[in-house]
Amino acid sequence: MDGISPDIVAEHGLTSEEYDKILEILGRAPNLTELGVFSVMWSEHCSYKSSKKWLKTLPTTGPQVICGPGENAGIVDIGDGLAVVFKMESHNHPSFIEPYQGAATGVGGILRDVFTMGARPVANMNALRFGSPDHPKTRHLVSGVVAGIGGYGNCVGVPTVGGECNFHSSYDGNILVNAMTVGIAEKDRIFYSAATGAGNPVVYVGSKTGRDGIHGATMASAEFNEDSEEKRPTVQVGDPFTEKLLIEACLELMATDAIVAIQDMGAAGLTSSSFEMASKGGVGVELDLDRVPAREENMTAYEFLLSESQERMLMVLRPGAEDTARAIFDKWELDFAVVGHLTDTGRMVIKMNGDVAADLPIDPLALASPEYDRPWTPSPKLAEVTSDSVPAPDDPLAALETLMGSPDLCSRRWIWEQYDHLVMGDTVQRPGGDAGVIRVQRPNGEVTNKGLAITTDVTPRYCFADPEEGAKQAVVEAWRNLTAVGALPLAITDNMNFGNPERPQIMGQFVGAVAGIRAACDALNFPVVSGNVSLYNETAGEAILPTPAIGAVGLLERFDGSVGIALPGDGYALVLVGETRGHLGQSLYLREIAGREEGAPPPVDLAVEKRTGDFIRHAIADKLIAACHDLSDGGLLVALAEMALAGDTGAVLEDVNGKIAQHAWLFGEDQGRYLVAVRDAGALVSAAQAAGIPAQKIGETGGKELILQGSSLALDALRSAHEGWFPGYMAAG
Amino acid sequence: MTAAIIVFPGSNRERDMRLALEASFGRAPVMVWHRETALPDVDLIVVPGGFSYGDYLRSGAMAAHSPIMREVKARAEAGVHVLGVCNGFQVLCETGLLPGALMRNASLKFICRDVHLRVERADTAFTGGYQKGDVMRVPVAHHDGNYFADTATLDRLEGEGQVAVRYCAPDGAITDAANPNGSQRSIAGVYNDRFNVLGMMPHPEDATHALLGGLGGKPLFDGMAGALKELKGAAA
Amino acid sequence: MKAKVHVTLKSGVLDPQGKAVGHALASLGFDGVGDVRQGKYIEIDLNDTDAGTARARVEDMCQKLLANTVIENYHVDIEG
Amino acid sequence: MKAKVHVTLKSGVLDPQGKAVGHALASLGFDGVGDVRQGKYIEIDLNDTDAGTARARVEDMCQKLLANTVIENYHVDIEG
Ligand SMILES: Nc1ncnc2c1ncn2[C@@H]1O[C@H](COP(=O)(O)OP(=O)(O)O)[C@@H](O)[C@H]1O
Ligand SMILES: [Mg+2]
Repeated sequence: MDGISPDIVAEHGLTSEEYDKILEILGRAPNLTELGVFSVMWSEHCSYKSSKKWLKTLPTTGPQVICGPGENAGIVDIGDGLAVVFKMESHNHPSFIEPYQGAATGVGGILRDVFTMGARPVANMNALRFGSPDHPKTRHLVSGVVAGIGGYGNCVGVPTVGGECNFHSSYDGNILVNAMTVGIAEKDRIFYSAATGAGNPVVYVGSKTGRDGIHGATMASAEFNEDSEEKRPTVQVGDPFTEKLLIEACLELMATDAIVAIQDMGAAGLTSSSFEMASKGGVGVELDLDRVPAREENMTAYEFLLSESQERMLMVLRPGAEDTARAIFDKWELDFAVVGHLTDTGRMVIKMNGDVAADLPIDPLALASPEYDRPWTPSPKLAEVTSDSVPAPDDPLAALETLMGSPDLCSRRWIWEQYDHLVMGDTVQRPGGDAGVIRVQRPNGEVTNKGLAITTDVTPRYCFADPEEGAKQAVVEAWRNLTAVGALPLAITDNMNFGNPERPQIMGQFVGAVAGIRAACDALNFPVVSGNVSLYNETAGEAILPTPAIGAVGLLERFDGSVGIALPGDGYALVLVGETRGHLGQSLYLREIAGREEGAPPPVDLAVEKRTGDFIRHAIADKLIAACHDLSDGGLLVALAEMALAGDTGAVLEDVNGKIAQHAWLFGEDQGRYLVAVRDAGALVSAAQAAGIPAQKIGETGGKELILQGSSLALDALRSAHEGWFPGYMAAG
Repeated sequence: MTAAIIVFPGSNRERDMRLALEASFGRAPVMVWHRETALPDVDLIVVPGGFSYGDYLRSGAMAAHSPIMREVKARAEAGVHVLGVCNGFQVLCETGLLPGALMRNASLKFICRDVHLRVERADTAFTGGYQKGDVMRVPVAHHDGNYFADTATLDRLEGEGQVAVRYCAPDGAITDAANPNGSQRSIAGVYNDRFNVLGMMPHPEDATHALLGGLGGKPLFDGMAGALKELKGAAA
Repeated sequence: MKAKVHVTLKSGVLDPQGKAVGHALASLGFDGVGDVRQGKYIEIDLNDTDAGTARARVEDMCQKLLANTVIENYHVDIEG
Repeated sequence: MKAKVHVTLKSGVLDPQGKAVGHALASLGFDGVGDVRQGKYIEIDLNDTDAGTARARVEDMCQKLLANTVIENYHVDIEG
C-alpha cells in the first residue's frame, strides 16, 4: 500500500476529518488511486458539500416538471409529446487559465449534459462576467472566451441565441463563464443515468483518454493563489467535431432500445460518471482499465480515473446490444469499448494489468460525502438612496448617450456576431432582444408550430448590495424577459457563482441568494429544474460579486405569436405598464453618471410582478401589443432607446412624470415594468386599469430622433455610441 | 425535380437546406451520406454548410477527397446542376469544380449576420427568381469566407460573367463596409465556366420564411425549381 | 522516420493572419517589425525506411491534402 | 533579419487538428502513417542587426503573443 502522508491528503484538497472518514469507510488506508477518487468525489464541485443544505430548500416541482435537479439536466413538459431539457454550468477557472479552450470545453460539457438525456441540443446561451475593462487581462480574456464559445458551438451546429455580459473589477482575477444548453426530447424517449441489471455491459464511447485536466474538479473547488500558475494542470482541449459525431451517434443509438443508462464524463471523468450511475441504480461496477481507449502511453489507474478528457460518454447497455451499438459508433468513426460490467456487490472494483487498482464501496463515497452547515452571517441591509440626493443631469439625453455607450449597457453585437445564431434554421428572435426565440423542432428534425424563449439574467451589483433581493430580481427579470416576448415562463436553471464559502459573509450571500430565488420561484410557479454551484471564486481574498445567474425557458404555443423589442414604425403609442417610483439606488445612472455605487437595490414585489407579467402576456396573445421590452438596467429611457435603435424609429416622450423627479423617472430601475408600442393606447390602458395595473401613455413613435421636452438626440448618434464601445475597446488592444 | 443533399459527418445546415428545397421543389430532397459512392438520378446536387470533417486543416479540404465528391464531380462534368453553400462552396473550390480559394475572414473572426447581395446576372438556372441588379438580404455565418483568386483568374471570372453575387450595401452599391470578410472584389459567389455549378458563402436557405430570417433567399430556390423543371421538360 | 512539412502562403496571396499578428506585435510595443507571414507546420511519423520513398509519399500528401496549391506552397523535410 | 518561429502543442495536449489530418491521410489510402501533430509556423521580418537581440525580442513576442504557453511550446530561429 502506498504511504499516504498528511501532505498528500492536503494536496488532494481533503481535510484531516475527511481523511478520517475515508479510513472509517474503508476500514484501511486508501491507496493513492483510491485517495484520488475520494478527492474528486468529495470535491466541492462534485459533492456540493457547502451548498447542499441550502439547495435542498429550492422549489423543484410543478405540473410541468418531468425531472428536476439531480440528473444531468432538468426536463419540462411542453406538450404534444415533447419535453425541453436544459441546464447551465460554469467553466470559470479553466477559462481564466486558458480562455479559448476553457470556454470551448465549457460549451462541450453542457451540450453533453443535455444530449445524454436523449435531447437534441437546439440552442445555447452564455452568461459572462469579466473584470474591469481597464484591467490588463480583460481584453485577452474577452477575446478568447468569445472565440472559444463560438468555435465550439458553431462547429457542432447549435445556435447561440443569447446571453449576457458584464464588466466589474471584482471579476479581475476570476472571470465567470456560464454556458447553458437547451434541447428537445420526445417525452417517452428520455434517458437517465441510473445503472441497473447486474451483468449488463458498461461501454465507453467517444474520444480516447489522455492526461487532460487531471484534478480539474478539485481545482475548480480551490481558491486561486499566487502559485496557481505553477500548479496548472494539463489544460483540456475541446474537439467540437468529435462532439458533433457523439451527438449524432448517441441520438441514433437512443432511437433503438439498446441503452439502459447513460452518463457523460464531465468533471472527474470516468470516476464520477461510473460512481453516479452505479449509486443511482444501486448496483456495483467492475471496470477494466486496460480496455479504456488511451491516447497516451503508460497511463496509470490514477490518471485514467481522474482524467477529464473531453467528448466521452459512459453507457450501460442491454445484454446483447453491443453489436448494434458498435455498428453505430463505427459509422460515426468514434471509439467504442466494452470496459466492464455491472455487479451486485455495491462496490466499484477497478482492475488494471490484472491487479485490483481500487476497490471502493459505492454508496458511502457517493452518498455519504461530507455535508457542511457552514457558519454564515446575514448580509447587512443598505440604506435607500433618495432621488434628491442624486444630482440631475444637465441634459438627460446626453446622459442617455453616455449610458448607452457604457461597457455594461452597450450593444453586445461584437459578441453575438461571432456566434452562429441561425444554424438549424429555427431562430425567430436573434440576440439583441429580451429573449432568444426559436421554433421547436422534434428531435428527428420535423417542424412544429411551437416556440421556445430563452434568457439568462442576473444583476450582480444588486446581489452584492442585497443578496436576497438581488437573487429575487434575477429570477423576476428572467421571468419578465420571457414574458416580454409573449412566452409562458416554464422553469429555471441556476448557476450560483460565489466566493469562498468558508468565509461567513460569503456563505451569508449564498444563503440570502437561495432565499431570494426560493421566494421568487414559489410566487411565480417557476421551479428550479437544474443548476450548478461554483464556489471559491476569489483571488487573494477578493471575492467576486455574488452572481446567481438564472437561465430560464418559456413556451410559445405558436412561434409566430412572439413580439420583439423593435419599434415597428411611425404612429404607435408608447405605453408604460407598471408602477414607477424612481428608484435610483444601485442604478446604472447612479454608477455611470453620478459615479456612485450605493444603496439598496430596487425592491421586488412578487405579486405585482406576477400580475403585471400575466397581463402583458395576455395582451400580446390578444395582439394588442406590437413591440415590448421589459425595463431593467438603465430604466425607462434606456429601454426606449434600445427599442428605437432596434426598429430604427424615433419617438417623442411626453412630460408625464408627475411628482417624480425627472431623472428618477427616466433612469430609475423600479422592477415590474414594461414599455410597449401599441396602435390603441386607450384600449391597453383601460384593460390594464381593469386588471388593477398602472399604465400610462408616455409618448409616440416617429422620426429618426428621440425627443424629450424640446431637446433631441438623433438615432444615428445614439447608435454610434451604443454600437461603438465594444468593437472600439477590443480593437484598442 | 429531385434534389440531393450531400451529408458529411460535420454538416450542420443540411436540415435548413432540406426545408428550403422542400418548400420550393414541392418534395423532399434525397439525403446522401458522404460514404456513398453513387448518386441517384437527380436534377440538383447541393453541398450544404457546416464543418464537413471538422475542417481543422483547411475548410473543405478533406471533404473534397471523400468518395461521394468524386461522384459529384463526375455529375457536374456531365452537366448536372450543383449548388455549394458556405462549407459547400469551400468544398467545391477544394475539389476544383470552382476556381479560387476561401481564406480566413480578414477580421479573423467568425461572422454571423445579415448581408446584402447584388445579383450579377439573372439568366442562369440558379438566379431566374431575381432580376439582374436585384439586392437580396440573407445571412452569412462563416470563419473562412474571404474569396481569393489571383488577378488573372479574377479578371477572367469578371470577363466571362462568372461572378454570381457580390456583397453590397442595401442600395446595391459595392463598398468595403458592406463586405463582411475581405473577399476580393466583394465576391460572395461564383459560377464555373459552364454555369451549372454555383458556390456562395451566404445562406439563402436561412432566409426562406418570413418569420425566420425573412424571404431574401426564397427566389433563389423558387427560381431553381422553375429553371430545372423547364430544363427537364426541354430534355424530355 | 519523421516528415516535417511547412505549408506557407504563396507570395502575392494576402495573409490576414500574418497581418493581424504584425499589427498585434506593433501594438504590444515591438518596433521594427516588418512583414509577418503565418503558415502551418505539420509533423508526421512514418514507418517508411527509405528517405526517398518517404519524401515522395509526403509530397503526394501535400498535393492531395495538406496544401491548397491555389494559394499555398509546401516544403518537406525528412528526418531520422 | 528574419525570425522563423515554430509553435507546437506541448506533448500530452490533445491535438484535434493533427488527429483529423492523420485520419484523413489514412482514408486517402496512405498507410504506415503514425502520429500527426499540427503547429504554426511564423516568419517575421525584423530590422534588428544583432542576432542575439533579435532572438531575445522574438522570444519575448512568443511569450506575450505568438504562443499560448499554457498549451504550446515555441522554437525560434534567427537568420540573415
Ligand atoms: N454573451 C452574450 N452572448 C450572446 N448574446 C448576448 C451576450 N450578452 C448579451 N447578449 C444579448 O444582448 C442583449 C442584451 O442583453 P441584456 O442587456 O443582458 O438583456 P436584458 O436586459 O433584456 O436581460 C440580449 O439579447 C442578450 O441575449
Ligand atoms: Mg430584458
